[in-house]
Amino acid sequence: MIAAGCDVGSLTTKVAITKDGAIISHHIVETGFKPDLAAKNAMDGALSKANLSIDDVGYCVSTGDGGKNVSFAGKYVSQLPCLSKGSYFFIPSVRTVVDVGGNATRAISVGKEGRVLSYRLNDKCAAGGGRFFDVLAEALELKLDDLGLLSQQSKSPLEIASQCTVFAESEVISLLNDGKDVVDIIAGVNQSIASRIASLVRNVGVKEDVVMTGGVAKNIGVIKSLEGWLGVGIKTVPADPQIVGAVGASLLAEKELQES
Amino acid sequence: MIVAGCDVGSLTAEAVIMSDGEILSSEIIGVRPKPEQSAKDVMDKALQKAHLALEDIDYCVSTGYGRERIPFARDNISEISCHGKGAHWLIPSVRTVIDVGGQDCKVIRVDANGKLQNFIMNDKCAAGTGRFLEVMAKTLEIRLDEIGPLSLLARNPVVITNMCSIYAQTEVAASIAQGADQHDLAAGITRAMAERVNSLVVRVGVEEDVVITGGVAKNTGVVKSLEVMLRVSTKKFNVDPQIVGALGGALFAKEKFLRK
Amino acid sequence: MELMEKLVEPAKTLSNPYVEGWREKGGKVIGYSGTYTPEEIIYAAGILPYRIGGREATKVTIADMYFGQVICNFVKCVLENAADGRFDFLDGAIITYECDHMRRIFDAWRRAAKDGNARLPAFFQYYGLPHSRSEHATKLLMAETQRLIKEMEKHFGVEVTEEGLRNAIKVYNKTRQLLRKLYELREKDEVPVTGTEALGIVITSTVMPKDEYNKQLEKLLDELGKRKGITGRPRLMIVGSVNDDIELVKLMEDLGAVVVADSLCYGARCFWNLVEENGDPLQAIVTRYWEHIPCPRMYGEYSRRYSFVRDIARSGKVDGVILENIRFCDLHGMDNTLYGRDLEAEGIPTLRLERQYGPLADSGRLRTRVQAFLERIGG
Amino acid sequence: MKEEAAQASFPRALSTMLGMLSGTQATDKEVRGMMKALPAMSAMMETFMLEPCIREVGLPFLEIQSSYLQNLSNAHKEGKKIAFENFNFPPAILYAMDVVPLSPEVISSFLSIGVPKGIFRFLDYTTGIGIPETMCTAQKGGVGVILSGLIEKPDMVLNMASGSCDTNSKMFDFISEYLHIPFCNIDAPPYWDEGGEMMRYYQQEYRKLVAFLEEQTGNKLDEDKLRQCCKEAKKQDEYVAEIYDLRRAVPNPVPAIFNFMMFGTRFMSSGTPQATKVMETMYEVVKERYKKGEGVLPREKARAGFVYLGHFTMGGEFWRWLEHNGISLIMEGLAILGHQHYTIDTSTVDTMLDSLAGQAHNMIMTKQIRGPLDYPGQWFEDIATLAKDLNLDCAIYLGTMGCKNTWGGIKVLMQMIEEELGIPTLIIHSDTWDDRVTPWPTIRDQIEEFVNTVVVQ
Repeated sequence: MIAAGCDVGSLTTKVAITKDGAIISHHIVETGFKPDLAAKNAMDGALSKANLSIDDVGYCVSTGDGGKNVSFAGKYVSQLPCLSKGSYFFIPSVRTVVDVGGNATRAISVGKEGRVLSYRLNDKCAAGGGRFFDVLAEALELKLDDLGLLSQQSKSPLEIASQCTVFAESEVISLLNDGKDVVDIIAGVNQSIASRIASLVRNVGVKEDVVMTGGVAKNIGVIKSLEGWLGVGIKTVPADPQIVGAVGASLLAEKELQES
Repeated sequence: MIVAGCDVGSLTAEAVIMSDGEILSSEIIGVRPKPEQSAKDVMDKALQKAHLALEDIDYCVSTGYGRERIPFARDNISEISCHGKGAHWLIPSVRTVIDVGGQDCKVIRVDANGKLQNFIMNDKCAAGTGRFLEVMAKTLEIRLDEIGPLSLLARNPVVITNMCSIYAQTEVAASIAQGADQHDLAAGITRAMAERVNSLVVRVGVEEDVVITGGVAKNTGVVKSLEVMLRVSTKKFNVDPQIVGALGGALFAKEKFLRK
Repeated sequence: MELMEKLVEPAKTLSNPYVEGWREKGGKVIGYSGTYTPEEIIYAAGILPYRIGGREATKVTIADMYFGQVICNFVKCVLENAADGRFDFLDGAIITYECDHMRRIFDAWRRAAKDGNARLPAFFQYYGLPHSRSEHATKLLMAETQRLIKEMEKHFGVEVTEEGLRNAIKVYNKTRQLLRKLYELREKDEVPVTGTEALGIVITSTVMPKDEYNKQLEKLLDELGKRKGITGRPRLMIVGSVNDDIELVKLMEDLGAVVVADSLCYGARCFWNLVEENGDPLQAIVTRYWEHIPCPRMYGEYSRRYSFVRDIARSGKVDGVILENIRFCDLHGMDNTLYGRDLEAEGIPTLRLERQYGPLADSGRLRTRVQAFLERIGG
Repeated sequence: MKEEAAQASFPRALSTMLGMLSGTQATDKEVRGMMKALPAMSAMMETFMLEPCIREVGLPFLEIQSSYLQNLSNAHKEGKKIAFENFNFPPAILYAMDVVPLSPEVISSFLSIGVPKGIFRFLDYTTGIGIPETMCTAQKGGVGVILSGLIEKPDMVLNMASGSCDTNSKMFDFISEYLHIPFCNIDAPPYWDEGGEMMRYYQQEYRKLVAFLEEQTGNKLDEDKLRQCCKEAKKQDEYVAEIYDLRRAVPNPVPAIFNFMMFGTRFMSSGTPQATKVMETMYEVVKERYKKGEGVLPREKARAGFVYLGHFTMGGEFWRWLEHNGISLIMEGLAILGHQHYTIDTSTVDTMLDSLAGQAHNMIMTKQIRGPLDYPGQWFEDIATLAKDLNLDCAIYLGTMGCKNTWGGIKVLMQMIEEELGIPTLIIHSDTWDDRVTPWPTIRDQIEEFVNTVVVQ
């Protein structure tokens, strides 16, 4: 029984293909401005990796901001169940999922078999979302993935006080102008983001194991300071943290197949 | 007597050199990592053009957010006063100056002598600043200066509701996904931009004549929709609207030089 | 001036040597939230009244758990300080219903404690206030204050006597008179004290034992009498939201201004009015707090607030008034709109400064606006 | 400007429409026809007239709105005074004293629902005169309409519930200073009680109001008129209570939009026969639906409690969408929070004034958000009572970004609701009158996600 999950996010689109509860392939592409096209490309990528054709896929569930009009999906499911199912698949002991996407940050409290018990969404303002890091990386002319490791070099992280993503950028620029150390700036940003995320996780209740998903989960700096804020260890999945939602969607698709 | 003004903003730096009430030369460059560097580079270019050396300058006033860090400036004056001063010198009938910079938007009221009377500046978030247009241009994958012309060909402009630049970007991306026409998007963006600027303008009130300075003054689309909203037609400069701040600096430099 | 330092330094932190000394002697401390809490009744109970503030907080992680995005950052910082244990020295706290932001600390702090995110002082009270003056309002307030006293007596096993109240009134009126003297010095053409110092001195008055404070302030005032004053700088007045961060005033003075007057609740509004020393002391105290130069939380009182601002502006010979309000502070935001209209009409230039409270965020932006304002009122 | 024209012609278009519809039992076809003929009214008609069961109530309801606007435009011609007053105050006493009520929140709400782009322009207008953007949109919209001259300027300001919300009260304080018109502050005490000290306090305040009105209008309080208003108000309360009882049924027979019409009627015209007619018709319709077992379509999958507001933009999409997506709007805070902790006693002038004071003292917001969340009669207690009584299975917060009081307490309140009532909760960051904060489609998706993920399992 082969199923697929397609997660169309505001920045990247991911497809995961599973067979009888095991991942056989996945693929990630930039979403760009044609979600349906991105979905198709991601699917084709995943299929070719698994030497399959679309007809082999029994059922596909789509999810994510742009997931509502994916032509080849049997149905759309919101990110919450997909993320919790996916995290549960990788780490059955999960009780709390923290997902930091492009614009939205979600803290999910997970129950039996990866069911969603309750959840919290970030306050209305882009600051604190993953987008913050794009802006930052751009301002510092660095690769997104370097932010985490670099921040670990910092001895004295700086305070980033601005509450607007764009202003935060100008704050970063003026800090640079003041000759401040880049790693301290990055560490400062990681901390301020982590502290925003921490409020959200605390709101939903910090129950271990806490699993972090989404692109920002690659940022060791954020994870470390989030662990600091929450006083618990944070696990990441033994795979690209971006595909968790897609994997969850695919597992839900398998469920659909069983039930049909 | 030779005086100079040097305006170091968040995106560009400008220098203007004057003698006996005449502009000898002016220059615009994109900012360097450090304001000192930007100032030096742009001033050197301006001096070159005027066949002068830094020693020939009797007095230099710096402005812009880097104003406090310009070694060769004898004095610094806020860009708010400078834009008022410069605009009034170019067009004496000016009473209201709208300056839309990289991350700031200022509305400046001056009296018949070009003296600053009142002003307002965006303080909370970056909606209504050049940054907004930048983000949008990137989203549309076009050059900043293309937005204006494109917008003029729109049939039914897309409505952009969200105030936050970052969220507005997602909104625009969504309508691109729904296959919205590029002209209509551009028009939607310029209108949204104008609305944001307008919400500042109304707070200090408009008195004619009105001018727009800064890079956005070159954006025909924004200017047009702003004119509609304010129910006035704005006056145009016979020089690049981006040098107005530096020009104001030079004019202040002259006054200060004469005073001592 | 090391005397000056003694009275300014405590304003930069939450706890301070005086509080610590008081506690080492086994003294109790009760925190209170603002200028409507009658300090005298706490003092009369032999307990140190301590005004809780937001300084020192550099993030609002816990506060964001309990408050929405549109809540005043000062209030968030207060809660964050509680969460970070910076108020652990408090034996009690009284949350006075000054505004919708501050009053919700009473809900949020208790909740944070329940969730193990903050320590709740063993004595934790809500002090409810009406919003407009009337006979029955004063009655209600009298009853509410008596309730508060009873709770305090019960919890701390103390007694608030009429004598104690009379003495408290004397001590507090003394402080108020001394601070009035300080503010008179600021009106001189040669200003012997900067606005930054003055704010520090006022803040300190809210966080140290008054008897000791009065002694020191008296000495300082003598010294200031001899100090060479500042001249030739634009004279500013600050009006608006709560501010216990002397950096904000320093930022203005670093740009070449001197701040010589204010209508702030860490400022003139907290000490201007005296308590009537004759008659029933409790009644006198309640009346003073209820009738003092009103915070914008009082409705139908604009003319009283405005005439105070205008008179202070005139006697301070100010060149301009800065109307600041912390973002989301509608009470001051709305008054500032009217002040702007009315002061400008009287030829007094004003600057609206809506700002984010806390470690001065984008101070560059603040500096630009203040500098431009100074350019407007200057040459 | 297009919107401008639409807004200006709004009152006229409304009365034209009613003129054409009144008396007749308009058919779907007629309404559709009219929506084409009167585009300015299409949103209003779609919201209040299109569905047959709503239409019956919609007609008298819109008539109330029409006369509300008519009264305002005729007031000064007829030598009557206009009072700028709070929505969360039953205007019965004003009608009894021939004073014309003008509530900015009422104006904001109808423009939001009825006019494309709602009140955006007016919100910006108020920002223009220096009112902070962080003020509440509910008032800013109406204030913008008044100050820009589309509606007669008020002659006095009645701030009837200082203590329920600073932002709200401050706008009233401000307007009286800004327009230099007399101000009367009727203070809601810091705590709530039933017939105790606090109630007495408010009743004393209420006397201040009567004195103030007599002074401002030169009219004496007319006992018979007052009694008439009280009798009507009493009947209205009885119908509200009857309808409340029917909400217990599964499916809940009360159409979502009725919540809005219920408090809209109360805010605009409590104490008038017109209002009684609306409540009566509403009750009849609900009773019929109850007998037939009618509820939301296709089936009641969630019994939602909106602990504060609904969403008033996009031509009433909010209520229609809930109605057709199986989400039963059991409570919309404004409609039924704070049941009657008072009785209307019409025997003497004093008992009547005390009764009306009691009613005002128990209005939504005035009652439950004046004090700490967990104090007697406050927000949590009211929600808890309703949640158990009407068996809610989820609680959702929609508010305005201006609402500091609820934003200060909502996160804690929702925590209490989840823990102590075991009901899932959702807090949405949006503004009921301003889609520019969060567009309706986003809000809708968040509600849908919430209901499908944690409510229906």
